[in-house]
Amino acid sequence: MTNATHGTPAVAERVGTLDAPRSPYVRKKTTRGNYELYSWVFMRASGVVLVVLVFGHLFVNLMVGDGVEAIDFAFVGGKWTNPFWQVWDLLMLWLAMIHGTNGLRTIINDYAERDVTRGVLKGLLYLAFTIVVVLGTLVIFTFEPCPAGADPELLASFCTA
Amino acid sequence: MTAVMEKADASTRTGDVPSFDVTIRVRRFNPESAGESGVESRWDEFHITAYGTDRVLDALHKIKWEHDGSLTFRRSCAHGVCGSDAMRINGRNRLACKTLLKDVNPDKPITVEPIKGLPVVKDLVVDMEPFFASYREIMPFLITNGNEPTKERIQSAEQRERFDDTTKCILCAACTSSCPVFWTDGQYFGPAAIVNAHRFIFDSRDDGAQQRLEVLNDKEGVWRCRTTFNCTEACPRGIEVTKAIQEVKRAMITRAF
Amino acid sequence: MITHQYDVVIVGAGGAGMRAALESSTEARTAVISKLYPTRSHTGAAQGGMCASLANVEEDNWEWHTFDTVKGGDYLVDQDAAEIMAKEAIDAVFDLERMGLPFNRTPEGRIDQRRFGGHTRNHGEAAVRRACYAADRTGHMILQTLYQNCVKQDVEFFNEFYVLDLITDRDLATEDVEEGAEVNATGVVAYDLATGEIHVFQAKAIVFATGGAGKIFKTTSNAHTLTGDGMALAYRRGLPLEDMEFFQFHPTGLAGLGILLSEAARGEGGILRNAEGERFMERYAPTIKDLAPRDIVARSMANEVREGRGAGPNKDYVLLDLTHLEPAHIDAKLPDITEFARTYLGIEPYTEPVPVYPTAHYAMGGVPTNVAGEVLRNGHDVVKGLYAAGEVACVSVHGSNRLGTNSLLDINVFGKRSGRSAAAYAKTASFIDLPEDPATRVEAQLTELRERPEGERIADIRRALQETMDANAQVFRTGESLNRALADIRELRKRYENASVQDKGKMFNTDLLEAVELGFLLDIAEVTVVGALNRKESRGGHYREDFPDRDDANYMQHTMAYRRPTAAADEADGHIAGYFDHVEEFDGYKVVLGSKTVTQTRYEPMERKY
Amino acid sequence: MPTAQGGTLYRGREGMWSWVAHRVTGFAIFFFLLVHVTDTALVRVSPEAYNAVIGTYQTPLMGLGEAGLVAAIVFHAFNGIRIILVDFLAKGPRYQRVMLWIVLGLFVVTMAGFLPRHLMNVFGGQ
Ligand SMILES: Cc1cc2nc3c(=O)[nH]c(=O)nc-3n(C[C@H](O)[C@H](O)[C@H](O)COP(=O)(O)OP(=O)(O)OC[C@H]3O[C@@H](n4cnc5c(N)ncnc54)[C@H](O)[C@@H]3O)c2cc1C
Ligand code: HEM
Ligand code: SF4
Ligand code: F3S
Ligand code: FES
Repeated sequence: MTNATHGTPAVAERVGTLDAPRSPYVRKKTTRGNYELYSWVFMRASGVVLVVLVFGHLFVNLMVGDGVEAIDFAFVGGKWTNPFWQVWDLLMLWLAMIHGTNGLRTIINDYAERDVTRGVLKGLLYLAFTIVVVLGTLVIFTFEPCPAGADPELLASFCTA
Repeated sequence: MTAVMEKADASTRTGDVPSFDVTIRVRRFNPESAGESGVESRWDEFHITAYGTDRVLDALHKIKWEHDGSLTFRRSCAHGVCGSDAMRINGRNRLACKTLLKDVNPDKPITVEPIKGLPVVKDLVVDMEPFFASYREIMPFLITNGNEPTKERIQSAEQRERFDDTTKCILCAACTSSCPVFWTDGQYFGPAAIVNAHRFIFDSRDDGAQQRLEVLNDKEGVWRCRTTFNCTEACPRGIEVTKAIQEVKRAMITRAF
Repeated sequence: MITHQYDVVIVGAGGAGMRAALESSTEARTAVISKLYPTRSHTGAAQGGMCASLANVEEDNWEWHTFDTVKGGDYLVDQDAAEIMAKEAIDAVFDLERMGLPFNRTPEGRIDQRRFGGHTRNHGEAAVRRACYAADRTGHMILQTLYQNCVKQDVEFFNEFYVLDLITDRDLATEDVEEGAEVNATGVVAYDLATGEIHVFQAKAIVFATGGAGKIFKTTSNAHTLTGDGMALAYRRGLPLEDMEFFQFHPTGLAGLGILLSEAARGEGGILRNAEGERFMERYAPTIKDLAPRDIVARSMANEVREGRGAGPNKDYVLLDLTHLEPAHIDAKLPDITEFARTYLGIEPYTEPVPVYPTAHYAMGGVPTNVAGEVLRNGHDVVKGLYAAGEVACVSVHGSNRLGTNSLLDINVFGKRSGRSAAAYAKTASFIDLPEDPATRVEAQLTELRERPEGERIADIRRALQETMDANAQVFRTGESLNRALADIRELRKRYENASVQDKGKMFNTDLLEAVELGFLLDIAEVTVVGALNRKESRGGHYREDFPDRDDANYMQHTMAYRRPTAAADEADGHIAGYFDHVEEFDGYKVVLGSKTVTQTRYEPMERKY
Repeated sequence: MPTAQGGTLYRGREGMWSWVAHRVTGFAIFFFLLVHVTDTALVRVSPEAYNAVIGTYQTPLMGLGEAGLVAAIVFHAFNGIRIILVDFLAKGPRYQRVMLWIVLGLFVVTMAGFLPRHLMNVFGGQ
């Protein structure tokens, strides 16, 4: 029915090597339990809340008034004297960090196949998480809007009172 | 019998089946041709003449039967019901026997590669064992408590409809091997296993839902799905795979809370 | 060479093989060897239904079912077997339901049933709803359900292993084994596709369930892998094949492609029309019209085309009209087959009639067995430890024409029976030593094929075979056309001896296996044609234009075809059971045709009218 | 990721690419967050230090970076909502593609509202 135009392939080019065929299959271990379930639910719940928090944050910081131009020590100081913004930023910090860390954990699980690599990367991730969350929390709570001896020019207007 | 293709335009009314030339690029891999740097795979190009109703499988057969007998692929039914010939055609997973050449733009070379994520055995043939192992793990059979009825179990048409979609699965692996998560470390159960679990979890006659949900609650279970929808796009049976996965996820959440 | 030992070895993992495995694996150590992954078997392609007189939707009983089966098979059916099948059908369906098969349901939640060709109420009064179904995926669901239960029972599978030889303790092919003498099946030789390794399986009982042989024809609904392996293996080892001339041509294959559109399309109200739009079946079968048995419908269609009323540019097909059915109804009951029309022909069945033409579908004949599934080596002696079930076998429940839905039933009823018999036999029997070198024949065959440096392509020979079969041994046959086919086949046999394969590798060498399969096809095509030549009458699926009538006086007999070396054959002529005839010697052997009596119990042969 | 050893890129559709984008943006936001919290922490050190660092945010280069970040957050957030809807609405999976177009629409609208103002602040002043 068809006309053979070629007896051998016209073009043959080489590409990379492949895995050994019939590699034995083992699912490494069964790890049942609700951990992944909770983490999945958390990603969604925190996502919803984060939308409000992050957009609110961005809006106030970048859109109201002079936008990014207006951000300076005074601006931040002014915000954190208000417990409302304190709670807001704290919540945002925690949720975003847990959400992001958990997201990165997933990514590491996907692409780092060797147990050692996985361990190292996750160790670094959790370390970064701890440092950032602790630091951020401390800053929000121990923040001193009108530090003594600072140039009053740089401080929020209420400091001069 | 002559091949028949009735087309609306008058030019083909004569009964001549229009033919066209097409180039097929096939990814080859011969496990027995070890070179200096191990076993290599390569691209081969073949030029063949095809007809209007020819499928990619026909093209592969033409290559095997008229050009190069060593081209290796699986196939059986040739009409999309046995699930033998899932492969990657122009970058997407499809069944070769269900993909008409004229539908995949025969003006350009058509690339054909093995499905991803499973070890390649030879040319387009991959080792299906990991795939079936996952399938077996989800207990793909009816589990019932209590006494067997003497006749059939009663099930309403609505209850039957509930899981109809996932009964269509032919275990072709097009979905699992299209899943970016499955490609990563191959540990994910994969959409096909979940589809087959779904088929029983939502069968009103089955009492094993809890056990299956437990299995799929695994770290490598449903939660690894990132809703990329590649599986749904790839499924030759038109199963709404991602939807089935979501339903299983929701069943687990309802169970946990 | 690797050797295994199992109580029971089942060859083939289609419906029949897995149904047998479910029975035997609980009783005896069982291995299932299959050249395909089980779920790839062609049982999965079956669409329409599996019938049983459940009487869920209207009055019905197994006697009517028996009658329909006997009449549908044009009285060449062994009525004891048909009766068993019709009776056990009911449990076979319930068994499957209890295993989890998702049948379609009635409003009351029972298994729904629909009409199918040839199934009637009260001995032919009107069509009856007897086919249990799951949309148009009944075979798919059966295959999946059986596989699922095999997984549940932890059945041992050897997938992508090709069985290439049967081992018996006496070689029937060359020895002249007297009637009544004991012959035992002792094992099989298989080829592992992935590695190219030969495996020998020693077994107390062996069940053949290798399915059909549709690939002897070009236009067929059968899978590429249905190459009649089991039949050919038995035949080569000297066992007879029964009724091979009866091959069913299904009326509604997609024109040009052969892909099947289930009879359910007509069961649900579809109508066949010729180019003039006429519902021509009204002329051929006034009572049940489009739902007449397949042989009649297929012939009527071929006749319409022959007389110039075919549709399409070449006037070479007829039309299956579903356009008067509600799209929602089509979607609910016939989703897959309408999808085939769309995918492969670009036809929208809601609005356009679908081009159809008969397609080679089902081998009524096969390895002769009794109702326990035991394989016969002549009219009455069984081969101990050898069983067969499914399309490979011929219990003769289908006679000269199988009714739709009776095959899915056959594989379940007789699959179960042969699995049980095999396990029971294995419990009492002991292993029989294999010959020194059980794999020599297979090794020699493979080495020869692989090492023949160059020669003709396997595919060319196969294509020529399929073309001559389509042209000369299809719906209409004559002595002349059949002789032409036989001559062609013999010439192709010669060519086959010089063919070579291109792939010389060990791993996954499908080229080599296709060559082996072609050998099987040539054998099966030859017996089919020889049987058809010998049967100078028309009955069921076998229609001789030169002998258009049924001839009960001479041919109310099963054909038993044996292949014998010429010398043995000449001697055998005298005492082969119910000697019919033999065909000319060819290449050192003859096909000798014997006969076997048709078992008749309740129903006297009558003229077959619908 | 959608490349394989030597094979061609998998031609996934909207679903796959939106996931790639979601992952990349999530990843980027996370690292920005690390930096952002650290620099904000400088408010504890001294107003001068903080203002010095925050001052760099006001350079055009950083301004562009910031725009990119906002874009990342906006996409990630809207697409996150889409994912949640896909997860919890029965019809979600069927409309995932439509929802992605809505996400992109909202993204464009939001960015259109934000960018001119932001860029004006970055480049416009003084
Ligand atoms: C398209 C189509 C539709 C049909 N619809 C219906 C219907 O609606 N109702 C009905 O009753 N019947 C129907 N039939 C007929 C019915 O489906 C078949 O006759 C039946 O399924 C055959 O089952 P089986 O188990 O004998 O063989 P199969 O299912 O064909 O299985 C054969 C098995 O044998 C194995 N095998 C073959 N050769 C070898 C070898 N050399 N070594 C090892 N293993 C081997 C294969 O791997 C396979 O597992 C239909 C048939 C077709 C083709
Ligand atoms: C603004 C609102 C946000 C919403 C609505 C949101 C939503 C989501 C959702 C639903 C997921 C889960 C995706 C999945 O399972 O496929 C996710 C993943 C992720 N998110 Fe967020 N997110 C938001 C903010 C953030 C922030 C601020 C960060 C960074 C700290 C972040 C980092 C990530 C990461 C790294 C992932 C993992 C991506 C992956 O696995 O592919 N997200 N997000
Ligand atoms: S769900 Fe679809 S793609 Fe996946 S294995 Fe089943 S049939 Fe194939
Ligand atoms: S492709 Fe994979 S990520 Fe989920 S939606 Fe499908 S399983
Ligand atoms: S060959 Fe059976 S699905 Fe393609």
